[in-house]
Amino acid sequence: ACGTSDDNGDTTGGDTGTTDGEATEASDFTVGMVTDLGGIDDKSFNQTSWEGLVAFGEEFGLEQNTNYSYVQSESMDEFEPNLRNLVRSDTDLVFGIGFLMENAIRTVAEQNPDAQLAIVDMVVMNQETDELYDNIANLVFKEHEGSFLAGVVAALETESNQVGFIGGVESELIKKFEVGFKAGVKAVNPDAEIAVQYVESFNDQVAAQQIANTMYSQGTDIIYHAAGDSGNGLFTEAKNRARNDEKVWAIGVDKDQYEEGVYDDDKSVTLTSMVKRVDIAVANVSEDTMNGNFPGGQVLEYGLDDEAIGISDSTENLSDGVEDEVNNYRDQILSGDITVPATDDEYEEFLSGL
Amino acid sequence: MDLMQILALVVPAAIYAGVPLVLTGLGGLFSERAGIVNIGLEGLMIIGAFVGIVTTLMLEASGLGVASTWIALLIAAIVGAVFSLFHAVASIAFRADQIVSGVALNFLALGITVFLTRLIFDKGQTDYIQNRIFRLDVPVLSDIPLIGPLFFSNAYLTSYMAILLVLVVYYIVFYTPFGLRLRSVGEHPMAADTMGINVNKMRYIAVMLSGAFGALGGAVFAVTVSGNFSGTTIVGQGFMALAALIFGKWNPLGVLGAALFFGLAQALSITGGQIPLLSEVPPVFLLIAPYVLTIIALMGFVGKSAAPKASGKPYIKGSR
Amino acid sequence: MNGKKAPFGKLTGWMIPVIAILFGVIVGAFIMLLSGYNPITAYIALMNGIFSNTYNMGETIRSMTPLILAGLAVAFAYRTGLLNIGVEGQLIVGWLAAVYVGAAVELPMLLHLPLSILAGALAGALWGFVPGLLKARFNVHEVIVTIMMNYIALYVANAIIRAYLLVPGERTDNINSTASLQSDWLQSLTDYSRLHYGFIVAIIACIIMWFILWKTTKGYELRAVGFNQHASNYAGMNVKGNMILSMAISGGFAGVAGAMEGLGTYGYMSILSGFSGVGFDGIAVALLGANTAIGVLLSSFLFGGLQVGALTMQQQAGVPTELIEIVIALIIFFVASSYMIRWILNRIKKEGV
Amino acid sequence: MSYVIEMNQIRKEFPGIVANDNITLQLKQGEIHALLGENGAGKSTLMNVLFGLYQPEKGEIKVRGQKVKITDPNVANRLGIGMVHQHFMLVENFTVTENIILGNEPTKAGRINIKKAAKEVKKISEQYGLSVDPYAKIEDISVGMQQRVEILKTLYRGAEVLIFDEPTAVLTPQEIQELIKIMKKLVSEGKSIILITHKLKEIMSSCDSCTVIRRGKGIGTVSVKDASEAKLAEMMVGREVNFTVTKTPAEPKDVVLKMENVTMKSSRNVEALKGLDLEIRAGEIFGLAGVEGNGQSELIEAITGLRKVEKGKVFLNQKEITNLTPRKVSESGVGHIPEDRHKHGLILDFAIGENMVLQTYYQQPYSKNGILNTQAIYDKARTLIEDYDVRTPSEYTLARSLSGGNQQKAIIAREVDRSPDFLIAAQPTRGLDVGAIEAIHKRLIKERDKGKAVLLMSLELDEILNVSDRIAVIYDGKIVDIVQAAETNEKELGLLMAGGKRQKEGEKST
Ligand SMILES: Nc1ncnc2c1ncn2[C@@H]1O[C@H](COP(=O)(O)OP(=O)(O)OP(=O)(O)O)[C@@H](O)[C@H]1O
Ligand SMILES: Nc1ncnc2c1ncn2[C@@H]1O[C@H](COP(=O)(O)OP(=O)(O)OP(=O)(O)O)[C@@H](O)[C@H]1O
Ligand SMILES: [Mg+2]
Ligand SMILES: [Mg+2]
Repeated sequence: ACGTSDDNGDTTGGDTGTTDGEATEASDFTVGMVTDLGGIDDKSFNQTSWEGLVAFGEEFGLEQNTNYSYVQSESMDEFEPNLRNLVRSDTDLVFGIGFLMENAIRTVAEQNPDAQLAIVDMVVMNQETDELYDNIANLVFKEHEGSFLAGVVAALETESNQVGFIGGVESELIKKFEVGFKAGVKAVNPDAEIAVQYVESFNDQVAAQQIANTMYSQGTDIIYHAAGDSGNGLFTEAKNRARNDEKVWAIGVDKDQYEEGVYDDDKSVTLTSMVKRVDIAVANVSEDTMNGNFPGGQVLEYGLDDEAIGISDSTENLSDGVEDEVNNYRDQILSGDITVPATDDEYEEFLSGL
Repeated sequence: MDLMQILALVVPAAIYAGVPLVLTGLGGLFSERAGIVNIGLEGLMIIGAFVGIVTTLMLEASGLGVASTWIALLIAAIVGAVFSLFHAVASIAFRADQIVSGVALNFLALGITVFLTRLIFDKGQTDYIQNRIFRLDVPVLSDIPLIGPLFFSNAYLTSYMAILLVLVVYYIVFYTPFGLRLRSVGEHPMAADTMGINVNKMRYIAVMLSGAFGALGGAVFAVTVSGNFSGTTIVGQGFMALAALIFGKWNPLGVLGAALFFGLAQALSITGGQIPLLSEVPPVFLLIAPYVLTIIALMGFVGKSAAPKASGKPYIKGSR
Repeated sequence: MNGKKAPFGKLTGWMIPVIAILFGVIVGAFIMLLSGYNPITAYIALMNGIFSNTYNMGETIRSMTPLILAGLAVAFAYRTGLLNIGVEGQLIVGWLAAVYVGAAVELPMLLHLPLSILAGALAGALWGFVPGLLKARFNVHEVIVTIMMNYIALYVANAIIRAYLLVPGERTDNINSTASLQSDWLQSLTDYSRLHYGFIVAIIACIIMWFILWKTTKGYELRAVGFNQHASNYAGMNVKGNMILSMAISGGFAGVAGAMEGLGTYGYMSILSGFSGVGFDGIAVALLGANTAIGVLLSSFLFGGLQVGALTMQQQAGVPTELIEIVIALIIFFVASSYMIRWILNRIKKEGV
Repeated sequence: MSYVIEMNQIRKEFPGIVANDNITLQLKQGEIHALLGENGAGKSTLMNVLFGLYQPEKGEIKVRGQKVKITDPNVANRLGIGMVHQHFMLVENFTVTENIILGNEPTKAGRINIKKAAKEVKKISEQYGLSVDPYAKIEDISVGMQQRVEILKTLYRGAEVLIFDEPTAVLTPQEIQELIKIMKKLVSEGKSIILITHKLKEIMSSCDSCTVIRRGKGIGTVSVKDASEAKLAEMMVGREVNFTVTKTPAEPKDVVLKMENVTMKSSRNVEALKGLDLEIRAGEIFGLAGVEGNGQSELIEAITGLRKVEKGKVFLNQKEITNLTPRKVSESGVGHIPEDRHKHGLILDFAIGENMVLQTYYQQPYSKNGILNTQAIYDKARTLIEDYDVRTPSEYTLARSLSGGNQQKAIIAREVDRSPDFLIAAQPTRGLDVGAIEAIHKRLIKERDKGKAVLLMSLELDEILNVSDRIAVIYDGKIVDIVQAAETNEKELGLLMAGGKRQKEGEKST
């Protein structure tokens, strides 16, 4: 299992530890994932999850579609049948990708006590007993910690002292990005102004672009997004401006979005990206399960420490010294000197403690 | 923010968001003016977006650079015209219910494009194109006070193209023999027939034009806004274009006005979050503002509908 | 006498859809062949996905339920000469209202369940009433208003959930079991499909639609207004009132479709990131079913079956589900082009004789 | 003498019917040639064949001795054949000029040269005395003017042979006179004309020869000089026809309908009734004569509640019915055979049976507690179809597929059967053949004899004079005079309708 959960004592509740199942021969092991509406090429967590499964498969010489496969959901009401179909065809491990799968996975878990299920970005509780399910592994991330580092970068790089955040749909999860980012900015530069706006959609690029346009027009020079597909509107706007020689930046999310920011062939408006290595988590859990250590009933929280969260390796656009400063903050978080807020209330507290 | 700043933000954004609707709305205008209801505009936009992106990608790969996008727009229009034959043949030759055939067109467009995307790219969305149509400040004109920042800064060439096309279409529809015949076919096909006008031929041409314009609208959306294509690139814009057509009373200038109105309301609702006074308003009111405003505006236009009289009805020689 | 009907008479009535389906399937097979899939394997997988076991059948029926109601909504409005593109929005508000009543009220099931469904119907009816009223009062085209009302429904419902009803998971709380259409019995019968009692509601709705249109005086009026407003007015009918009523009833059906999602399939409502598509499918279902109750029932079986079966087709034969969308589009196209099919049938008949 | 047009042995079939069965028609240069036949005899079909809208199965067409194949209207135009259709072929929201040049537009640099076109239209219109405003929209001009536009369309294309399909059915007597003048003028300029009409008087007064067809078959061609109305009618119907309406003198009783100082605007928002007064009694047929557009349609709308009365009052049997809903008016005892049977009279896509209860569907026995009784509805329909001789395959047939005459009979059956105290018959015989007209007139008189009040509105003075007991003349929104039918004549009525005054002969109106 991934060590983090034990180290940080994050494993909440649950009366069980690791389910000690039988180890499976690699060639017999089957694992499947159900994407949410985005599909495996959403340039976001569905895609990285799938990359994790592919990496896992390749490492152990498994075959796609026989040993590992995915099913794309076309609409929300397909989550449950898709999960169930995988379970019914005796898949050893079934991932549900995205917090929207919560209810679907709960239902399937209740109906199939023997299934081995895992969900990304969500902790699924039994609503009557308030306990975790033995047959569900819960994979969550400390996005706020990574976002904090993105905030640090932004605060160090901004020339106008104005930065911005564009969220997809306002929710608990996206709030972690927003709050972590703001905390990072304020930690470095308490005077910086931070504009925040939600698109209210994960796939409305027009609106996102217009929001970015407004923010940039008002002097903001760096914008961080956690808006899924909508985020492409941010890159479009940033590139439009960069081509006209404006000095603006975008910060990517989930994976290294350097490519999305490329313009004039060799330049990119992507300052850095907050990466969330769902692939690592998915591959780890798959491997553990294959080895008979399905982490059912656990909350596996991935953070800075196991490199599942962090900022991207593309550092071309960072100024000198910024990397060092980021590492400095990372160490403070890891050592517990800084506790990164994840909710609005925690953020208020954090600000007053500055 | 002062008013000028707000306008400088909102007006270009309105044009930008409105232009795909303008083009597609013009497409709808051609076919409905000729008596063929076209609820398949959404599907035509989807086809256009898909072809626009895929062609650009292919041309880019062959090293054509910036020209790729413009050629892709042209090809999208041509493919759109051909694809619209589906609707044309069904509703003209096979006398299908035009609403049904339009709905089928929408389904088919989405199915085919996503299916092809999977075949070509082995995933649900295409790669991103490199040569989007980017914004520019028009030299000299953008320095004019007041007007410059509103209409000539941060502008897309495609926007000027769209406005030019509106004028061209207006001229064609109202001042040329082709336009007169087109309208006569939509108002009273039998009268047109007795005047020696080939009703079905006119209708085929009109539907194909609507395919070309509809697809062009979709392609412009793809190459200016989304940069790639997936099943969610076009979601509802075609229906908004249809609304613009009706709102604009089947008149090219009206379509332009209606589409810009939609764009403006939308831009305001987005920018509103950062305009001092409006930012106090709960976001949902800003979100629904474009739609509510449209409804209210329509209520102000009480009066008889200007829909072409024969639209929706197949023309069968000799019947009445 | 009537030169518009071919001499084939009754026979063509049911033959046309069957032939249309056949054509659609055949063209679909060609597309699969061209793109390197084996159509036979694919169609077998598709059939398996619909019929092979009780689970799949349960899922098919479940997915039919909202389609039937959405189809009825479109068909009902169409009968009075109105095109309701607003089913999507009416469904959303119906869903929200049903879930709200389902979660917030405590009552015995006998009252609670009907009350929750009624709440959905009323909310949908309200959403249909507005475009009806605007059409009648201000002559505003119902197509635009219904499109606009869709977006308004989406954003308002999300805002209401977020402001008042939110629980973790971006959704409302679960409804009370007294308002639930879910049934352990049906689920175990169908091997844990999500089949719920909603399909009974949908069938009752079909009967209601048929009854209203063909057996009641109101239905006579609604149909009359749909065909000829001037003559209806001359005959003393309240044209505007009937228009509004028709849109409200239509919206009511759509609202019940939403209630089925809320009380049956999910048991709650999520914040929606976009439209469900059921409303747009409803247009196709209605038109494919010739705007009759029985037609809507059958065509939603076709739709639901194909969509559920497509999942299995994707899993077993690797054919993307989009192919089924293409096949559905082709079927709609061929049904719409029934003139062509009639013509072909007549040719065959002439040759044969 | 040479023929401009020869149609020899033309055969045209429609699914299940032979519309033209070996019909021959020969048109001489410079003549007006009538084409006569009952409704559905095949006249329009034959002319549509000549105009290229239909292709005949058999037969040949010669134009000026040359055998030709007229494959579409363009070919007909090129051969100098123009047609004024039974139902106008005009685009309502186009201008007069646009309608005339459609398909043959003069251009300048790709743009329609509307000025030049309008000048040309003006020129032709003056040449033939067809005055029109080239820039007026069709929807804004009178029916007579619209017809002139139709004629101009053919002349603009240089037609030498003109086909008129029932041009007079929609015209006022004045307009008919004018049209006949125009036709004569055209002929004098060397054109040739085929005229379809049901009105024998028109044939007698304007035509040179007449071809009669019956049920798709040619009966023969006669020279009008040698024929009489009776003979033509007999040729057409196949039996002797009784023209004079036989009726006993009226026995008027109480006032049934009373209008007091009624003022109302028309659909174009101009004052159409200007303080109109009227009284109609039980047991009389009250004719309403007037030139179209003088308020007769509005008068009917005022009574039936179809349009709002601005000032004044309407009473039925002493009870006020001003501005009641159409439903309330109909329930108070008003029946209404509407002017436009397709727009108002029928729901064409309903079965004939359903149409038979259009006002009464909600009453017992057709419905009870909001539930329809289909059995009762169709039983009723069957009876009415039988009683009124509506020719239809069954009561389940859609109204759309009946011929105009039978549609009209169905409406009359429905309205008369309700036995209203007051029956409005607006243009009840428009476009119908003499046989059908005869039957309808008998019905109206029968109602009168039962003691009902009947208001007959018609543009045909013959009809008004023959059927009515008293005749009111409406002019400019007011009743200008009321005369006894037996004591007046066409000339006097024509004068009154044009706004003139009757010479005082002692007594004024009743
Ligand atoms: N488009 C058509 N399709 C099928 N049958 C037709 C069509 N048009 C006419 N008919 C048939 O041909 C016959 C002749 O019709 P036509 O219109 O020529 O009659 P008509 O003599 O002009 O009658 P009217 O005096 O009422 O105008 C009709 O009885 C009808 O049965
Ligand atoms: N498109 C058509 N299809 C079938 N039958 C037709 C068609 N058009 C006309 N008819 C038939 O033509 C016959 C009468 O022709 P027509 O329409 O000329 O009647 P009409 O008495 O002249 O009507 P109107 O009073 O409107 O002139 C009817 O039997 C009708 O069924
Ligand atoms: Mg005729
Ligand atoms: Mg006739």
